[in-house]
Amino acid sequence: MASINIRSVSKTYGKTLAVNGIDLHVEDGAFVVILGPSGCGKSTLLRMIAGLEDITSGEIAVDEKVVNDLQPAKRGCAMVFQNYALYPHMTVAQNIGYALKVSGIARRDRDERVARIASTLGLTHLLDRKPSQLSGGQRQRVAMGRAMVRSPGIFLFDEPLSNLDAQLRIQMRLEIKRLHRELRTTSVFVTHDQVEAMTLADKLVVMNGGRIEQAGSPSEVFRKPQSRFVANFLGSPPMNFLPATIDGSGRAVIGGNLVPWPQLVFDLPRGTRIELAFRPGSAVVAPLDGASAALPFALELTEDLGTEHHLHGKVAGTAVAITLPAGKNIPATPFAIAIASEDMHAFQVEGGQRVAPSRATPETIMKHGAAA
Amino acid sequence: MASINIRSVSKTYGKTLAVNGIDLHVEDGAFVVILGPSGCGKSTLLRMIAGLEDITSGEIAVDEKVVNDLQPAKRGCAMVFQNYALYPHMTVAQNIGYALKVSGIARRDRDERVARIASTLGLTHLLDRKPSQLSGGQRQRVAMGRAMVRSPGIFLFDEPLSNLDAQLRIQMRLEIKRLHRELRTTSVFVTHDQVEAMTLADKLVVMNGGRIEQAGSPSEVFRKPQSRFVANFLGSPPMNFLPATIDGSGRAVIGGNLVPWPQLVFDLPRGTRIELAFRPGSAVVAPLDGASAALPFALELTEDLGTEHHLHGKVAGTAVAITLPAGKNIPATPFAIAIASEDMHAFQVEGGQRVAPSRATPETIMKHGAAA
Amino acid sequence: QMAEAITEPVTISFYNYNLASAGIGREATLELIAKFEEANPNVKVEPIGAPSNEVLSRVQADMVAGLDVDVAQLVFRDLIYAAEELGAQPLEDVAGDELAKHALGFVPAGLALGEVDGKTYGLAYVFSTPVMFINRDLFKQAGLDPDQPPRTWEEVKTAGKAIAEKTGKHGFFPGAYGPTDGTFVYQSIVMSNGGGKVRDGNTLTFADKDQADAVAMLRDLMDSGAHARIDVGAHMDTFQSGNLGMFLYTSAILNRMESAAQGNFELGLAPMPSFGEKPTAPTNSGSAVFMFSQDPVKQRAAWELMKFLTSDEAYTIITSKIGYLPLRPGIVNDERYLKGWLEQNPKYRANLEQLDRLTPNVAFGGPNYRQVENMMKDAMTEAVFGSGDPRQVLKAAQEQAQPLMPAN
Amino acid sequence: MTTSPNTRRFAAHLVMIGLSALAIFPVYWMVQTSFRPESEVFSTALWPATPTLENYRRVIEVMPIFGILWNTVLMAAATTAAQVVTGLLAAWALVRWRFPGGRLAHSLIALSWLVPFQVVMIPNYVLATRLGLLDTIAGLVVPNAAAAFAVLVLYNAMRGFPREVVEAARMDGAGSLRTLIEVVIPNLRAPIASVSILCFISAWNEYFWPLLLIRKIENSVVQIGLQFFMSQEGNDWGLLMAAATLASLPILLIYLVLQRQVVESFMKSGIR
Amino acid sequence: MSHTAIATSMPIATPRLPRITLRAFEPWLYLAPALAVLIVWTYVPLLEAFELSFYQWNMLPRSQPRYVGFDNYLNLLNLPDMQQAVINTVLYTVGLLPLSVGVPLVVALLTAQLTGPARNLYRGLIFVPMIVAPIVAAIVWRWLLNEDHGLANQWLRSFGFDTIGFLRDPDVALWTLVWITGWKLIGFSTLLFAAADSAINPSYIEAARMDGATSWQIVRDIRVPLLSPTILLLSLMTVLFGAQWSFVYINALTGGGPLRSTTNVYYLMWEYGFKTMSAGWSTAAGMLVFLVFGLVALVCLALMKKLAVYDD
Ligand SMILES: Nc1ncnc2c1ncn2[C@@H]1O[C@H](COP(=O)(O)OP(=O)(O)OP(=O)(O)O)[C@@H](O)[C@H]1O
Ligand SMILES: Nc1ncnc2c1ncn2[C@@H]1O[C@H](COP(=O)(O)OP(=O)(O)OP(=O)(O)O)[C@@H](O)[C@H]1O
Ligand SMILES: [Mg+2]
Ligand SMILES: [Mg+2]
Repeated sequence: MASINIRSVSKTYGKTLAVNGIDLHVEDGAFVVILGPSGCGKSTLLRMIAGLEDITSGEIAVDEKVVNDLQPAKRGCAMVFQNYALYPHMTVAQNIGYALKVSGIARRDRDERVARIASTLGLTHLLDRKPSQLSGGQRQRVAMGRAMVRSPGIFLFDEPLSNLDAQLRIQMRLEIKRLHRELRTTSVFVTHDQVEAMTLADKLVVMNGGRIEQAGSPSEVFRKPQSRFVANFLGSPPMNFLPATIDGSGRAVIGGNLVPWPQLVFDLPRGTRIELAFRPGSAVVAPLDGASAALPFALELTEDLGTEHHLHGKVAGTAVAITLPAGKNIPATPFAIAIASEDMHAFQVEGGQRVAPSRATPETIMKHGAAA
Repeated sequence: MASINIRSVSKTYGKTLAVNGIDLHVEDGAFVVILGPSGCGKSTLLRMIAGLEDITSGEIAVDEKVVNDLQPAKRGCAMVFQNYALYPHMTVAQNIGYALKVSGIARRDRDERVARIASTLGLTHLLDRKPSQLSGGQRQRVAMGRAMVRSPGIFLFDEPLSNLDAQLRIQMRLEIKRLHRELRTTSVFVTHDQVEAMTLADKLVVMNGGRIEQAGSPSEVFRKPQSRFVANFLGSPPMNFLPATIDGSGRAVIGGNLVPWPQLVFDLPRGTRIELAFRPGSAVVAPLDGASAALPFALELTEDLGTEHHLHGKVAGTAVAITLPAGKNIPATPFAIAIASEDMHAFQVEGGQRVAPSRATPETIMKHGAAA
Repeated sequence: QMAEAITEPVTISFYNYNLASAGIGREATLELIAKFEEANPNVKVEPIGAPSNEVLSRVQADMVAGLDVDVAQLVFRDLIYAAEELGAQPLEDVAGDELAKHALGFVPAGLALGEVDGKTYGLAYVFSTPVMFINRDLFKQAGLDPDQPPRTWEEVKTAGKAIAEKTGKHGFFPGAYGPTDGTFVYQSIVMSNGGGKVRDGNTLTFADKDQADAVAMLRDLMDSGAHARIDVGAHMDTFQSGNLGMFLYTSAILNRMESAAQGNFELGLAPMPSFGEKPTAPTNSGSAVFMFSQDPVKQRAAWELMKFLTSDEAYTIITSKIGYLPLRPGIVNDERYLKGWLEQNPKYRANLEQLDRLTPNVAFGGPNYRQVENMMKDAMTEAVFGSGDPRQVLKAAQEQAQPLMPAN
Repeated sequence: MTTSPNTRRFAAHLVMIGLSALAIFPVYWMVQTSFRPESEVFSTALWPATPTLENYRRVIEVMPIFGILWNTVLMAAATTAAQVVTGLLAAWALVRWRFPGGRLAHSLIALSWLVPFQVVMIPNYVLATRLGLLDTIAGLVVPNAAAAFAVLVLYNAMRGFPREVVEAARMDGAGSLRTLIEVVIPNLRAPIASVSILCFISAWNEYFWPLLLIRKIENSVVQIGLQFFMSQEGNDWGLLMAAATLASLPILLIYLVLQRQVVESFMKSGIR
Repeated sequence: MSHTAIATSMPIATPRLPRITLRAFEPWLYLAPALAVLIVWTYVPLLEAFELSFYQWNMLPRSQPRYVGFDNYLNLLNLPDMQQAVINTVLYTVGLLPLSVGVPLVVALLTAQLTGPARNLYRGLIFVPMIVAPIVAAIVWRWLLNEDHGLANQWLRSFGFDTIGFLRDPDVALWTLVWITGWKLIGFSTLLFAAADSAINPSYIEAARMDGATSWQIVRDIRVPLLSPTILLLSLMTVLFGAQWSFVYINALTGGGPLRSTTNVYYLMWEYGFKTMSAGWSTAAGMLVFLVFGLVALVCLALMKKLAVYDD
C-alpha cells in the first residue's frame, strides 16, 4: 500500500493538452475513482501514474518519493487494462505468473503464489486455459489476478469493466470492492460509468478537459455538484436544467413568468442567466392548480423500466425527464411537478459554477406562499 | 409496414443448434424486442428474418407470404447493425442513398429523399462527411437513415445502441422510440440490455439457449416472469433467490426454519425444492424482532448510487441485495427485511418454471400471524 | 623482366570462362591445368571460373578489391581495355625473346590477334571462326544439293529462299545479333566485303560504304525471305530443332550441334560465304590469355602457364576435346597430335581452311568501348531487322557513338 | 445479374482451373523435359517418348549438386533468419518508442529498398573481400542480413498488436527485449511465417551477388549452378532442366507440404 | 498477502541523467543491426556512388579519376534508346498492372465464394510461379513460346491460327515479357488480396445485401473500394519495381530487342551503366534510377494517402 501525490501534472501530445495541471492526493489504502467523459484525460493521468507515459511537467510521488523517472515496474503499481490485455499466447497460470517469472522467482514459489491468487479469484480450474477460451468475466478475473500477484502497493484500473455485460459488471464491481476491502491496496480506478464511480469510490474525482472539476466523496459530489458539468454528468437519467433569469429581487424566473422557488434569493445582478437544476427523482407530481411552486409538465413519453417509470416531457419549453417509482400510477395529464428547494441546484450559464442561493426572509416566504 | 410470422424456425451451424424451434408472431406496426444473454441466438433469429442466414427448418412469412427463399432486399426489411456497418468509403449522403442507387432511382429523386431523411434525423449538415468523421451518436443516426430510406415494411435492429456511452444511449433510445411512433414501422430489436428492452418494447421476447423463454408486454414479463431465467435476467440489481423447501403443509421453508410467507401454500409435494425470489426494490426494512414474516439481513456492503442505496448482505446464508431510496437512512445493523407476498415469486429448482402459490385459508393465516 | 626460374612454390590465379560451364570445355581446361601443374611442380594454379561475358568484370572487380590477378582468359573485344586500363603486361617486355621463340609455329596472324599498338598483350588461346552449319535434310527437301553448299552470299540467298519456300522452315541465319553474341560474326561479314573495318584508329567507320553495304546485303536477304526472322536469342535452338537450313556461327559449337543433330537430321559444315569473288575474312571469336602479374616470380609462373596453354600438346587437347581451332597448324598433320583425330572428323576441315585467312577481330578502345560496341551492334541489328534505310541507320548510330571514342 | 450462385461457382471453378493450369504448366514442362534424352529435347509431345534419368545422372556427375543444394539451403535459411531477426528488432524499435530520429530511421530503411543492387555491387564486393568473405556462404548472407521489406512488413504487423499487452508486460517488469521475445513474437507467428517464406524464396533465387562472390563450384549455390549448364556456346537443355528441377525441387516440396500453412499464414498475417 | 516483496524489490533511485540517456539510446540499440547492415552495405556505397558519378574512372588504383561534372548523366540521358526505354517502362507498368493487380483481384474475389479445399488448392497452385527461379522461368517460357518448336505456337497452329512471334515480333515481345513477369506475381498478389478480402468486416456486405445490391454491385461498390489499400499498395510496388522485375527476363530473353522494343530504363541503365567497366556511367545510372524512382515513390505515397480507404 502506498499513497500517491500528484502535483501540477500536465501532459501534452504534440499540441493537444491532454492533462492540464492536475493536483491530487491519494491516501494510503484509498479507493479513488476518476470519472469523466471520453477524451478528458483520465487514461493519460492513470498512465502517467503507472509510468507508461512520460510526464510533461509536474511530478508524481509515490509514498513521497518522486517517481517521474522510474520504470513502470519499479513504481510498485499494477494495472488492469480496459480490454484486459492478457497475453494471448499464455495460459491463465502463465499470465498471472509472468511478473514473477520476470522478476526471477523460482518456479515452485511462483506456482504456489499463482495457485493462491487463482483460488482467491476462483480461477483454479481455468489455470491451463488460454485467454481466448475464457468468458469476459473470467478474463477480467485473470487480469485482476495478474495485477495482484506481485502484491503491488497500488492498483490502477483503466475502465476494467466496460467490456462486460450489465450483470457481470455488477458482479465484478462487487468483487473488486470486496478485494479492496480485504487487501486495502491503494487503488485508482478510471471509468466513465457513473454507477461504477459512485459505488466503488472512497473519493470521486470528476475530470473534464484535462482538469479536475470536482473531487470529494461520492455522495458529496452527487448531492452537491460544484459545476453544471458535474451535475449533468452524474445521475441517470441526467439532471434536468431549466434556464432562468434573475429578477430584480434576486429570484430566479423561468420561462418569463414562473418563479417556482420564491424563497430562494440569489446574490446576482438582475438579468444574470442561470440554470436551475433538479434530479429526475426529486420531482413529485403535483396538481396543476397554478400554485407557483409547481411547474406545469407536458408529458410526451413514458418508459416503464419495471422498477420505475421515466416520464419525458417539457417544462416551460425545456425537455425534462422525471422518474416515478413503479408502484405509483402515472397521473392523468395535464399535471405539474414540484421540487423541494433543497433538491434544487443552480448554476451560472457563464462558466457553469454552482451558485448557492440564500434563503429569503420569512416575510418573503409568507408573501409568496409556503414551500412544499 | 408488415407483419411477421415465424413458425418452428430452427438454425444449426454444423452441430451447434443456434435457434431451436421458435414460433413468434409480430404484428403489423409492433415494436418487438428480443432480449437474451450473449449467444442465445438473438442475432441468428434476426438475421434469418433479414434473409442474411439460411433457415435450417421452419418458415418465416412476411405479410403471410413465406420468404424463406427470398433475397434479403426483396423482403422489405431494413437492418441497423451493431457496429452500424456504415460503408467507410462513402459519405453520409451516399451511405443513406446507396439502396436507392442500387435500385436504379434517378439521382435527383435520390438526393431529395436522402435530404428528407437527413433532415428528419438532423443530419443535414453532415451529409458530406465520411463515417470516420462522425461521432458515435451521429453514426447511429446515419445507420437509422440508411434503414429508413427505402421505407421498408420492417426495421431490424441488432444491438444498435451497444456501442454508445450511457447518456447517448438514453438519447438514441428515445429517438428510436419517437421515430417508431411517427413511422409505425414494424420493428424487431435485439438487445441484451434490459433497460433498452423494457423501455422500447411493445412486446418483449426473452430468449435463452435458442428458445423463447417468455413473450409478452414488458411489464407482464417484468412483473410475472415465467421462469427463473427470466426473473434473473430482468432487473438490476437482479432478483434475489432464496432456496426453499416445501413442508408438509405446502409452505416454503427457508434455511430450515424460516417461513416468511405462511399464507402462501404451494401445491407441491413435500420436500420439493423451490426458490423464492423478490426484487431488491421490493424489500422494506423491518425491525429484527423475530416476527416470522421478516428475514434477518446480515449487511455486508453498502453502495450509494446517489439516487438509491444498494445493500448487499446475506439472508439465511444466501447473498441478497436490496435497494433503498436515497432519502432513507441505512438502518443500524442488525435488521431484517420484509417483502410483501404479492412481490414474491417462486420457481421450481428443477426446470426453473414459475410456480404460483394459492393463498392459504384465513384460519391458517390467523394461526401463523398476519402478513405485513 | 620476369624471373629466370621458379625455385619456391608459387600460386597463381587463372581466370577462365571455360571453367564456368559444365561439359567438355571445363573438363579439358582442368586437364590442361593438371598437366601443367604436373610439369611445373612448384606452380600451383588457382582456377577461377566466370561466364565469358562476366570474366572481365570479375577481373576488374578483383583488382579493385586488391586481389592478385595473374593470368586471365579474356575475349578479344576487351583487348584494348585490358592493355590500356587493366594493366596487362606487354609480353615482349616481360618475356623478351622467349615470346618470339614460342610464337614459332603459330598461324601467320597468330600473335597479331593479341597486339595493341605493336605490342603483344594477349596470347591468342582458344578461338574459332565463323562457319556455316548446314541442315542437309532441309537442303534435300528443298531440292538443293547438300554437298554443294552455297559459297557466296548470292547463293545463300537462292538457297535460303528455296528452303523457306519449299519446306516452310527457315533458310539462313547468322549468329550476329542478340544478347549472346560478340561482334565477330558481324565483323567477319563486314571485313569480307573488301577489308574495311568497323573503326579506323579512333574514328568509327562501320557506316562507311563497304561496311554498310555488307549490312545492306543482310537486309536484302531478310527482305527476300532467305534470312530467317526468328527470336535472335534462340537461334541455336532453332537450328538444333531442325528448323533452320543454314546457320553461320562460331565453330566452337560444333560438338553441341553434332550431338543435337544425332537422330534428328544430318549435319553439314561449310566455310563462311563470300561476297562474289572477294576473299572472306574469317574473324576470330574466343579469347586470349593475358598476364597481369607484377611480381617477377609470378610473372615467370604465369608465362610458363601461358606457354603451356598454347603449346602443341595443349592445342591437341583443345581442338580434339573442345573443338576450338589450333593456333599451331603444324600439329594438324602430325601423328603425335591431331592427325588421327582429323581423319575421324573430316567435317572439321572446313573450319581449318579458314585459318589462313584469319583476320583479327577489331576491338574498341577507350573507357566507353562497351557502350560504343553496344551502339554499333544495336544499329546493325536494326538495319537488318528494321524497316528504315540500313545505311542511314548505321550512319546515325556512328555519329552518336563517335563522341564516346577516345579523342585522337 | 440473375445468375444463380451455382452457375457463378461453376464459372469460378472454370476460371480457376484455367489459371492454375497456366500457373503450373511451365513447371510441369521443366520437369518433363528433364526426363528427355537429348534427341527428343525439342519434341513438343507432352510426355517424353523414352523417359530417361540420364540427365540427372549427368548432372550429379559433373556437378556436386547435393553440396550445392545444401549450400543454398544454408544460405537461404541463414539469410532468412538474419533478415527476420534484424527486421523484428528494427520494427520493434519503431513500434515501441517514439523518439527523435525514429522517422528518419524508418525512411532510411524504406528507401534502401529502392537502391539498385548494381550500384552497390562493386563496393560490396571490395568490402566483402577485405572482410575475408570472398567465396564463402557467410559472404552471401552478411550483406543481405537486413531487408527493408522484412522491416516494413513486421513493422505493420507489430503496429496491429495491441499496445496494452505490451504495456502490461512493462507493468510486469519485463524489459523491452524480453517483451519482444516473450510477448510480441509468439503472437506474430503468422506474419513472421509469411515474411520468412518470402525472404527464403528471394534468397533462394538470388543470382547476381553469388555470381560475383563465389569462385568455386563447391561453394556455389543453385542459381549459379544452373549457369553451369548455360554458356555462350549453347545450353545443355536436358541437363539444364534436370538441374533446374533439382534446384526447384526442395523449395517446391517444402511449399507443397506446407501449402495450407503458407496460404493461411498469409491470410492471417495482415500483410495488406 | 505480504507486501515485503514489493518493498524490497523497489530499488534506490539511480541518478537521473544516465538513465535518461540510456533510455533515449534504447531504440537505437534495436535499430542498430538493421541500420548497420543497411548503412555499411547500401548507404555508404550509395554515397560513394554519388560522388563517383561525377567522375570518369574505372576504380582501378592504377588509374586516376577524372572529374567530368554531369557528363555521365548527360551521356545516359542522351542515349539513343532513352526515349524508347522510357516509353517502354511505362508500357511495362501499364501492362503489369492487370497481372499484378487486376487478375489477382478477380481471382481473389472469385475464390472467395468457393469453399473448402478447392479454394486453398487454387490459391496454392497459383502461388507456385512465385517460387520458380526467374532464370528458370525465363528459359522455360522462351521454350514454350518459340515459334518453331514451342508448344504455344503449335497449339495455335493446330487450332488454325497464325503463329505469333512472341519474342521475335517487336509488337508482341514486350507484352510477352510482361506476361512472364506477371505470371510470377499473380499468386503473390492473389494471396494478399485474399487476405485483405477475408479481413473485410462481413457486416458491410450484409448491409449492402439488405440495401438490395447484387453480388456484382457489392463487388463494385463495397469490396473493391474496401480493398483499395491493397490495390494501391500493389500498384505502387508495380510502378516502383515493375522495371526491376522485368529486368531479369529482358536480360535473359531479349537483351532489349527485337529492335529495342523490350528495353526499359532499368535495362538500359544496366546495359550502358552497370554492365560496363566505367564507374562513372554505372554510378550515374544508379543514382538516376534511385532518384527517379524515389520521387515516383513519394508521389505515389502521397496519392495513396489520399485515395485509400482505411477501415478501422
Ligand atoms: N498517444 C496520443 N497521441 C496524441 N493524442 C493523444 C494520445 N493519447 C491520448 N491523446 C489525446 O489526449 C486526450 C486525452 O486522452 P485519454 O486517453 O486520456 O482520454 P480518456 O479520458 O481516457 O478517454 P476514454 O474514456 O475515451 O478512454 C484526448 O484528446 C486524446 O485524443
Ligand atoms: N457463423 C456461425 N458459425 C457457427 N456458429 C455460429 C455462427 N454464428 C453464430 N453461431 C453460434 O450460434 C449461437 C447463437 O449466436 P448468435 O450470434 O445468434 O447469438 P446472440 O444472441 O446474437 O449473441 P450476442 O449477444 O453475443 O450477439 C452461438 O452459440 C454462436 O456461437
Ligand atoms: Mg481511456
Ligand atoms: Mg448478436
